[in-house]
Amino acid sequence: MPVTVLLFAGLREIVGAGELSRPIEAAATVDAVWRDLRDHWPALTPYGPSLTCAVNAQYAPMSSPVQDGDEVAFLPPVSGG
Amino acid sequence: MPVTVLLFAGLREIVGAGELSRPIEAAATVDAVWRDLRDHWPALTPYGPSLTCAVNAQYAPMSSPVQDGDEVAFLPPVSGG
Amino acid sequence: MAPRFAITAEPLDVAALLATAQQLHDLLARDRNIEGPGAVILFVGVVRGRHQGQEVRALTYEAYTPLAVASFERIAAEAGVRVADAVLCIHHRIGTLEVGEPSVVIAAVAAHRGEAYAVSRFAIERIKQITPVWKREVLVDGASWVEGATVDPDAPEPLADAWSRTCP
Amino acid sequence: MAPRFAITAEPLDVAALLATAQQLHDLLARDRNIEGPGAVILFVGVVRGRHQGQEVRALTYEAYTPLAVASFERIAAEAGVRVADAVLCIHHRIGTLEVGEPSVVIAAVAAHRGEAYAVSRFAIERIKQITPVWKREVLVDGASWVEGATVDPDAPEPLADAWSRTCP
Repeated sequence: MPVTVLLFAGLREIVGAGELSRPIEAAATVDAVWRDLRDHWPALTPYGPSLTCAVNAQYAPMSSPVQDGDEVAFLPPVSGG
Repeated sequence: MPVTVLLFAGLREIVGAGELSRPIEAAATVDAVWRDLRDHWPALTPYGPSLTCAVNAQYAPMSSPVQDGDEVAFLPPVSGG
Repeated sequence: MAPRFAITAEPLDVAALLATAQQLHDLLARDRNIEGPGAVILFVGVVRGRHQGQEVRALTYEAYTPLAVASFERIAAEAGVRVADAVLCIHHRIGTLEVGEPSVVIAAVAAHRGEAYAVSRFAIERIKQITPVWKREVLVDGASWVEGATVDPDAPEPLADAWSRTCP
Repeated sequence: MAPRFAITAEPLDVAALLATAQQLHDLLARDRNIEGPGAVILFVGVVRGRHQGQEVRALTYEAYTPLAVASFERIAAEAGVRVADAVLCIHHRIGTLEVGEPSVVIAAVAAHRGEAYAVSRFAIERIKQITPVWKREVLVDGASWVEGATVDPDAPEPLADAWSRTCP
């Protein structure tokens, strides 16, 4: 049951990829996807408190459920303009 | 001892000219020039309280002295922008 | 490079004024050894097709050109008293304009947006108070001069009022 | 006509966005039988040559494009809650930009200037809070991602803060 994970800016550079497929368990949440990533790339850990996220290109809280095939994006602090 | 009088917008239309030469007396003021105009074109009278003026393309109070050859401009309420 | 301040019968060129204002701020920043242009606010006043319920066909603008240009210089100096390192450019058009055409373009440039917004808003408020430009509305059933403001340029209250409308 | 909201790798065209925004407000005004466009505020963010004392050589922008465009739509809807009859267009550039190039252009159009200034300022404040765009500064001695804001788009306080910066 994979989800597509999108990573940007500093997160992308730590992982070395902007898009990756990760398996999830049944009844997973965005937060579970994040914890899985963090376990594989501990350098992501400092970003935890300053993350926002999106599911299928919509803003979503970390507690949101994720399903098979969802696109889960992790967004470090934004700096547009 | 003439001065050049400049008139704009509604004032210009009342007098029928945007520029005219008017004689002045020694030790005249902008206000005296205005009174002379108003005596010749009484339809100017209602503009008196809402006028601003300029002497030689600089803002000036009605009490400013005018001299031979000065350019005296009478400005109705402005509406630029 | 376009002139900083102008009264012109030609159509206004927003992109050219933007480029000029940026260049001027860049020169200022080098000269003063400060941060260069980061934010530009362009105010574009356009002829509205309706005013107070009446259909407007066109507007005719008239100016006392030398004093109008001097008023722009004065407004820039006034702005500089409160916002030190901004650049202000103002072009106002005269003649007959169709609905939708720009009548005035103001470019305010600063390192940061707060200053640029403040200078921009201050400038348009002050232009409407003191710049000797007059507009004549051509409506369906006749034409008339719009009579706006009578403000002593040296009076402190209108100056304070113009600042009061700027962004915090 | 340019799209209302865009993330693009092409250079931004300020004049085209102005024209689009004016046309959209004109259509809105006809549809709602209200006054048409009278004031346009263009906010142009440009790459500054210096940031916090360090010389900037270039900036690279990256976006999560579909969510960034959705954020612009959201910001326009939020603006509409307080200012009913304005039009907002936003284009943000991505890729590598040189000093002086526009990174973002916002066109806010309304019948009257107060509303246009308010919508413009609200939009840039909100973009800086919630739009998923990131900038990487290339300095003389290295490059780093600029980490700006972390804001829950649904939280009321940042929304109120963005409005608090608009002009009265």
